[in-house]
Amino acid sequence: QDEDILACIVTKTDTNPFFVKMREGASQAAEELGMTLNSYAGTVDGDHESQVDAIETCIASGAAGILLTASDTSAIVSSVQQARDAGILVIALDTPLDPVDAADATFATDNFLAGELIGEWAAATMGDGAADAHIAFLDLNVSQPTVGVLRDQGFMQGFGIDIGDPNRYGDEDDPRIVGHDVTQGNEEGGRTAMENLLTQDPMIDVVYTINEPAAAGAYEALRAIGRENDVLIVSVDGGCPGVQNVADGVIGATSQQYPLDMARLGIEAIHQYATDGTLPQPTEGKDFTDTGVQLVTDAPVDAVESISAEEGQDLCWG
Amino acid sequence: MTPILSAKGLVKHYGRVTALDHCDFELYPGEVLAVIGDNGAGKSTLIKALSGAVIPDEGEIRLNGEPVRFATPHDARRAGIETVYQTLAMSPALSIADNMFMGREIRKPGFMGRVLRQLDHKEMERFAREKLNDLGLMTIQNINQPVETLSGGQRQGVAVARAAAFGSKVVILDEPTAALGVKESRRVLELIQDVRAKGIPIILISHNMPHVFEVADRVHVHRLGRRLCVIDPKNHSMSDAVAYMTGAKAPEEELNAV
Amino acid sequence: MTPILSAKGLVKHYGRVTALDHCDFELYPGEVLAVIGDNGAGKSTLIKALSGAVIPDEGEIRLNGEPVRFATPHDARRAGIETVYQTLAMSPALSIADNMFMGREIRKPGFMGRVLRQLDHKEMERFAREKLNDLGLMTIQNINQPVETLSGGQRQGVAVARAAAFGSKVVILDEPTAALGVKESRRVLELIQDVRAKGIPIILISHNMPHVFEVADRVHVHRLGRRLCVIDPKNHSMSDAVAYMTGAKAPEEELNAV
Amino acid sequence: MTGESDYETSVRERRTETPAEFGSRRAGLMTRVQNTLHATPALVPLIVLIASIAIFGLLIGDRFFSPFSLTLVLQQVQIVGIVAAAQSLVILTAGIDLSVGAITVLSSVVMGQFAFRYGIPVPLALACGLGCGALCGAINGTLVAKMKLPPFIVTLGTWQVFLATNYLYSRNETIRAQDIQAEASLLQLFGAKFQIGGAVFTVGVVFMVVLVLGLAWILRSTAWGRHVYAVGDDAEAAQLSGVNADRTLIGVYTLAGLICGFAGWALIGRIGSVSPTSAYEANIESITAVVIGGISLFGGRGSILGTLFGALIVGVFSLGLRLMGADAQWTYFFIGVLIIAAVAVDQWIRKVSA
Amino acid sequence: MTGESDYETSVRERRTETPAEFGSRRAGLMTRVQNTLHATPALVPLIVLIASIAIFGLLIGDRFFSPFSLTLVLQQVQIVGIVAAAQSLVILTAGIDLSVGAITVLSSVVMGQFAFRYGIPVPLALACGLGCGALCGAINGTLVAKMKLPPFIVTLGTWQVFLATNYLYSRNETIRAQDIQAEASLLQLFGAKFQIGGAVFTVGVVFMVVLVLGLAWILRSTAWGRHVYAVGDDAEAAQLSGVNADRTLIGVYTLAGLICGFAGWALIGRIGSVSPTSAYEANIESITAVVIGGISLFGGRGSILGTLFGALIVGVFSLGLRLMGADAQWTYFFIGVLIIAAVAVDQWIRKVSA
Ligand SMILES: Nc1ncnc2c1ncn2[C@@H]1O[C@H](COP(=O)(O)OP(=O)(O)OP(=O)(O)O)[C@@H](O)[C@H]1O
Ligand SMILES: Nc1ncnc2c1ncn2[C@@H]1O[C@H](COP(=O)(O)OP(=O)(O)OP(=O)(O)O)[C@@H](O)[C@H]1O
Ligand SMILES: O[C@@H]1[C@H](O)[C@H](O)CO[C@H]1O
Ligand SMILES: [Mg+2]
Ligand SMILES: [Mg+2]
Repeated sequence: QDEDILACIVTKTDTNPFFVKMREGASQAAEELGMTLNSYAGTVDGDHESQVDAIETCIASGAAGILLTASDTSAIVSSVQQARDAGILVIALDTPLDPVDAADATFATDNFLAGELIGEWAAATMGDGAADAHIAFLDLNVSQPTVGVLRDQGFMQGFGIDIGDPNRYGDEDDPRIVGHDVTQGNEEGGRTAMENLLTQDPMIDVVYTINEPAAAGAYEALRAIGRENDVLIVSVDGGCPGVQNVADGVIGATSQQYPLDMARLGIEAIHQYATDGTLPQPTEGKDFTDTGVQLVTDAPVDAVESISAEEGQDLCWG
Repeated sequence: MTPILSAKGLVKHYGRVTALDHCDFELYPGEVLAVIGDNGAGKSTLIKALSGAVIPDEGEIRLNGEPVRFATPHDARRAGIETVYQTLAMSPALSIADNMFMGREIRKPGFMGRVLRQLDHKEMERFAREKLNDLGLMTIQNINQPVETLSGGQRQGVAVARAAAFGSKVVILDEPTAALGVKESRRVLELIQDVRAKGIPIILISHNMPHVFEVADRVHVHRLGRRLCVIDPKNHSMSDAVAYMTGAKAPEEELNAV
Repeated sequence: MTPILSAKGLVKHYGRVTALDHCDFELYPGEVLAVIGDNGAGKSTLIKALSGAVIPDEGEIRLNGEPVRFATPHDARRAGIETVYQTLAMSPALSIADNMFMGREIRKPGFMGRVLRQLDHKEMERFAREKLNDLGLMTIQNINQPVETLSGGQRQGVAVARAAAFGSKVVILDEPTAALGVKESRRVLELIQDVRAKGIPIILISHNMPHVFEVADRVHVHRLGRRLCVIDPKNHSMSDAVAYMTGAKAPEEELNAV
Repeated sequence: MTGESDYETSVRERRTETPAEFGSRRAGLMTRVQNTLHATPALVPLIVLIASIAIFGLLIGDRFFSPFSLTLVLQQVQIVGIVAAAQSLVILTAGIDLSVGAITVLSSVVMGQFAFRYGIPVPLALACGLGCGALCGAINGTLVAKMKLPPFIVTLGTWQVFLATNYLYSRNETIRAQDIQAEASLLQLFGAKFQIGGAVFTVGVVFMVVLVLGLAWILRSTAWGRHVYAVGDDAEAAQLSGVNADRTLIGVYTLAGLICGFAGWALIGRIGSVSPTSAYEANIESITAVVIGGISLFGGRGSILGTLFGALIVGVFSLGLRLMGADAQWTYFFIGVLIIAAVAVDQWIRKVSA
Repeated sequence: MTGESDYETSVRERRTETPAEFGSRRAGLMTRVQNTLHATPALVPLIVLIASIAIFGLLIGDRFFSPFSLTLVLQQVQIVGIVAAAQSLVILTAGIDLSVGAITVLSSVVMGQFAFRYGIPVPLALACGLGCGALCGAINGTLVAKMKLPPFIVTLGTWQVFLATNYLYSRNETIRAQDIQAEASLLQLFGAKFQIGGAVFTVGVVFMVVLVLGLAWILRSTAWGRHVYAVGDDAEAAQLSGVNADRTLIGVYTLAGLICGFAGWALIGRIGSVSPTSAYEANIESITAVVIGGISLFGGRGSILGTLFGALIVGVFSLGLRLMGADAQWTYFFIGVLIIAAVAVDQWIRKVSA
C-alpha cells in the first residue's frame, strides 16, 4: 500500500544541476520505498509564485509530505502553514525557512557557512597578502536572491570584511572590494562579469563566485588574458564538474553541499511519518538537521578543515 | 456676403514638399463649391487643414468671419463641419451604427446614461437606419454588420450619409465617387443636391468634370499648392477648367475674384 | 480565331459571398477588352483568378487554348500575363527600379552574377529609365527614389509602365485611372493604345464609360459575379451599357456571343 | 452644363431595387460551425476551456474534478488574470505592454514600503501604490501617444526602468507575511478566503471576475469603450472620425497601470508578503492569456471575456499537468504547443468572413 | 465612340512639360541634417555609437579608451551580435523571433551532446547542431508562412517548446571546458584569439563582423535580399508582384535558425563549456540591438549594419557604466532609458520624408 504514499518535491528551479540532482536523489529514494513522487519547480531562482502553486497542487493531490527548497524563505511560510494544516509533513531542504520552525523539519546546509568557509580559506591562503587583496564578487542576479546574499556575505565574514547590513551586498566600504557584478549563475554571465571587473581593476587576485558554472566562466576570462594562474577562484556547490575543476586547478576551493543526502533523508522522513506518524528529529544542539558543508580543496590550510578533491569526487553530485 | 468658411495664406510643408503654398479659400452660404486640380496639387491637404486633420504651418482660418483654430477633427466637427475624407476614415471591425456615431455617441437617459455613461444602442441604431433610409441611398440589411463586410460603394455611402446627417454648417466631400460605379456615383450626386436643398454649403473635390459641372455653383481651381482662380461653371467650359488646372492656359485676371 | 486567354465556369466563394458565379471569359489576340460592372460585381476577383492571385474554387482557365493552372501571380507572369492590380501592388519603401523588376531581377554577367547572384543595378536602372521615357509617361527625376515619395498619379504610372514593359502575351489593368486627374488619365489611355499597337491584347476594368468607349474593341458586361453579355461599342451606346450592367435593361439574346 | 453626355440616363431615375444578392452558398455543417464561432469570439476559448476541464477530469478523476481543485485554479490564475485584463486593454489598441509585471511588483513594493518604512497609514500607502501603478501606465501612454513611439519598444524600455527602480527602491527586502498580518493586514485583504461547500474563493478571485465583467461592460456599452476598439482598429481613421486618439491611448495605458496596481495588491494577498522578486513572468503570461483568449495582436478585435478564459485555460493545463505528475519542463513544452494550437484554431475560424 | 464630350482636348496633345515643382523650402541646418540622416539609416546608430565611445572615453579615460577595452566590447557582444543579425532578417520581414535564444542554446547542446554522449565525430556533431538550428527556424517559418499565424505567437510557443526540449534533452548537464579542450577542441574554434597591438580579436568576433557584412551585401545586391525587404514592406503587394512570399519567409526563418546555430557554436567558444542554461535573455537582447540599430519593427526599413552598431552601443554602455562604478541594477535602469531615447531620436529623424 506504499504506492499510495505521495510525496512532493518543490525546488527553486529545475534547470540548475543542483536541483536536478536533488530530484534524482528523491526519486531514487522514493522508488526504493515504493512511493510516488511529483516534482515541481519555479522558472527562475526567486520565482516564488510557482512554488505557491506547487504547494497548493500537493494539497489538492493529497500528498503525505512536501520537500521544499524555498525561493523566498519568509514569504512561503503562509503556504507551508496551509499544507501543515492539511496534515502534510513539510520539510525544508537546503534552505531553512524564516522562522526555521515554520517547517516540520529542515535538512540543510548553511549557505552563510558555505560562504564563510571559502572566505576563511582564501584569507588563509593569501596570508599577509589578504590585507591588500583585490576582490571581485560574481553574484547571481540583480534581484539579489537570498542564497546569493548569504554566500556573498558569508565569504566577506570569513575573509574579514565588515559586512554592514547582512541582508544585502553592495553596502560595504572595504577598499579591497573591486566590485560586484551579476552572472545569472551561468558560464556566459561569469565570463562577462569577470571581464568587466578586470577592466575596472586588472590587479584582481581573489574571485568569489556564486556557483561553479560562474567560476568556470570567470576562469575563461582570466585565461583569455593569461592570468588564470595568479588568481584565486572560490565557489560554492561541490557538483562533480565543479570538483573536477578543483582537481584541474580551475577553482581553488569550493564548499560542497549534499543535495542527494538531503533529498534521501527527506523522503525517508516522509515515509516514516506516513507509516507511523513519527516526526524527524533535528541534529543535536541545532534547530535543523545539518547535512553538512565541507570545503573541497587540494591546497588545504591549517585554519580551515577540508577534504581533497579526490575525496570530494566520491561525494559529488553532478 | 461674408463667407461661411474662409482661409488666407495657408502654408503646409511635408519635409521638402510644400503641399500648400499661401493658399486662399472661400466658401459662401448655401453653395456647392467644387475644388479641382491635378494629382498632388494639394486639394486634400487644403480640406484637411479646414477640418482640423492637419495643422497648417502658417495662415488663418475663419468660420462665419471669426478666426478659429481646429487642433483636431473633433474640434471642427463640434463647430458643425463634417468631412468625408478621401480615405473614408471608418473602423472596419465596428458596426455601421458605431461608425456613424463615432465621437458623438448618444447616452441613455437617466442614471445609467448620466452616471454610468451607458450608450443608447437602440436609439443610435434607429437614427442610423432612419438617416440611411431618408437619404434613400441604399438598403442596408443589418445596421449592426461590420463596415468591413460592405462593398466599397456601400462604405462610401455610409461615410457620405454620416456627413450629411451631422453636418450643420459645412459638408466636405473629398473625391466621394472615385471608386464608385456609375449608379453609385449618381446617388451621391443626388445626395449632394439634397444637402444643398437643406441650405448647407458643400465643398466637393472631384476629378470628374461632368459631375463637377453638373452640381457646382462655383469651381475653385487648385494648382501647385494654391488657388489659381475661381470660375463660374455657367460661364466657362470644362475645357477651360481643364486647361487652367493643368497649366495649359492662364486664367484671365478678373477670374480671380468671384 | 481561338481566344488567347479564356475561362469557363469560374466560381469563387469568400465565406458566404459568391464573388464569381460560373463566370465565362474570352480575350482575343490584339484586342482591348473592357470589363465593366457595378461595385462588387466581381470584376477584380475575375482578373485575380486569371492572373494567379486567387485560385478559383471551380472552373478552367486556358491560355492559347491550353488549360493552365496559376498557383501564384509569379506563374502567370512567367506565362507573359502582366497585371496592374487595383491596389497597385508596390513596395513603398523600395525604389522605382526595384519595384519594376521585383520578381524578375537581372543578374550581373559572369562569376558575380552566376555564382554570387549579384544584381546588375546599373542595367536595371537603365532599362527602367528607358521604359519610362519610351512610354513618354512622365519625367521621373530619380529612378532610385522610393515609390512612397511619388504622387498617386506617378505611382499608377510606374505600375502601368511595368506591365506594359514586361507583358508579352496579355496586359491586365484594373481601374488604372480611378485616382488620376484628367491629364494623368489621358496619358494612361494613350499608353493603352501604344500597347495595343505592339499587338498585345489588353483587359481594362474601368467605371469611366467615356474612356471605355474610347479605347475598347469589345465590352464584357459583368453582373452579379458572371458575364451578362459582351457588346460591341461601335453598335451600342453608353446608355445601353450602363442599363445592362445596372440591371435596368436585359441584353438581347444574340449579344451574348461575339 | 457643357458637353455632358447623357449615358447616365438609365440610372438617373431611381428605381426600387433590392440590394444585389449573390446565390447563397449551401453551407456545410463545418461552415455553419465556423460562422457561429466567428460571430462570438469568446466562444472559442470557452469551448477549449470546457473541453480541457473535461479531459483532465476524465484523466485524473476526483482529485482534479472537485470544487476545491477547480476553485484552486481560480486562485492560481488571479494575478495573471488581473494583469491580463490590463494587457487586453492595451492589446485592443494594437499595442503591447511588456512592463505590466514590473508595474505590478513595483506597486506592491510601494504599498509595503510606504506602510513599513515610512509608517504611512495603510489606506494611504495603498492609495500611493495604486497611484504609482497609474503613474507608470501614464508614462507608457504618454510616450506611445505623444511621442509616437512603438509600444513594444516603449514598454521594453520602461520594463527595465521600472524593474530596476523596484530593486533599487526595495533594497531587495522582503516584508514578511507575519509582520504584515500583525501591523497592516489591510494589505492582505485580497487574500481573505470564504468557502461555499468545498469551493474556496478569495477576495482576489472575486475582484478578478468582477473586473473582467466590468471592463467587458465598459468596452461594449460606453463611448470610451467603442473608442478603444476604434483606435485599435485604425488609429488614423478614429482620429479623423472625431475620436481623440491620443487621449484614448493615454487613458488606456494609465488604466492598465492602475489595474496592475490592483494586481500588486492582490499579489500581497496571494503570497502574504511583499517580495520584490515576484511577478517576474507576468508580461509573457498575460500576453499568453490574451492571445489564447482570442484577442488579435493587431488590435481592435476580440473580447476581454476571452482573456479570462485564456488565463483559465493555462491555469487548468498547468494544474492538470502538475496533478498528473508531469515535470515542469514537460508542462512548459505543452503550454508552448497549446499557444500555437489555440491560435491556429482561432485563425481557422477567422478565415470565414461572416 | 458615343456621346463623349471634348473637354479633354487641352490635355490631348502632349506638351513638353517639366514635372510639377513646388517652391523648394529654404532648408534650415537642422532640416538638412535630418534629411541626410534620413537617407542613410545606419548613420544614426553609428553616430550614437561614436558619441558614446567618446563620452565614456572622456569620463573614464584610458581604462575605457584602450584597444583592450574596446575590443573587449566586441567580444562581449559577439553572441548577441550574431543572434541579432538573425533577428534583423526576421524583423525586416515584419516578423519577430522570440525563440532565437532557445535555438542558440539548443544547437550548442546538440553539438556538445552529440560529440560526447554518442561519440559522433566532432565535425559531424557540429553539422548536426547547425542543422538543428536550421530545423527549428524552418518550423517557425512554416508556421508563419503556411499557417499564417502571427510570428509573435508562433515564436512565443516555440520558444517554450525549444527551451523545454533543451533542458529535457541535455538533462541539465554541463560539458566542462577542460573536457572539450581535450577531446573536441573544434567546438571551441570561435574562441580562438589573435592579437593586434593591445587589441584582442577572436574568431567569433571576426565571424560576427563578416556575417553582418555578408548579410548586408546579400540584402542589397541579390534578388532574394530585395524580396526580403519587399515582403516586410507589404507582403501582399510583394506576392502580387511575383515574389514567392511564403518561400521567402520560410527561407528567412530557416536562415535565422541556422545563424542561431552558429551563435550556439560561438557560445561554446566564448564560455568554453556547453551549458544548457546559457543565452537565456538572447531574445530580448537581440531585439533591443535591432531596435536601437534603427530597423523598424513594422518591417521593410532599416539596415543590418545598424543592428551591429546597436549591439555595440549596448555593449559600450554596459561596460562604460560598469567602469564608472554603476552597479548592475543602475546599468539595467540606464539601458532601459537608452532604448527609449535611441528610438525617439530615430523617430524624430524619420519624421522628415525625403
Ligand atoms: N502625410 C504626408 N506626408 C508627406 N507628404 C504628403 C503627405 N500628404 C500629402 N503629401 C504631399 O503633399 C502634396 C499634396 O498632396 P494632396 O494629397 O493634398 O494632393 P491632392 O491634390 O489631394 O491629390 P489627389 O488628387 O491625388 O488626391 C503631394 O505632393 C503629396 O505627396
Ligand atoms: N478577400 C476578400 N474577402 C472577402 N470578400 C471579398 C474579398 N475580395 C472580394 N470580396 C467580395 O467579393 C465580391 C466581389 O468583389 P470584387 O472586388 O471582385 O468586386 P469588383 O467588381 O472589383 O468591385 P469594384 O468595382 O468596387 O472594384 C464583393 O462582394 C466583395 O466584398
Ligand atoms: O545551493 C543551491 C544551488 O547551488 C544554486 O546555485 C542556487 O540555489 C542554491 O540553494
Ligand atoms: Mg487628394
Ligand atoms: Mg475591383
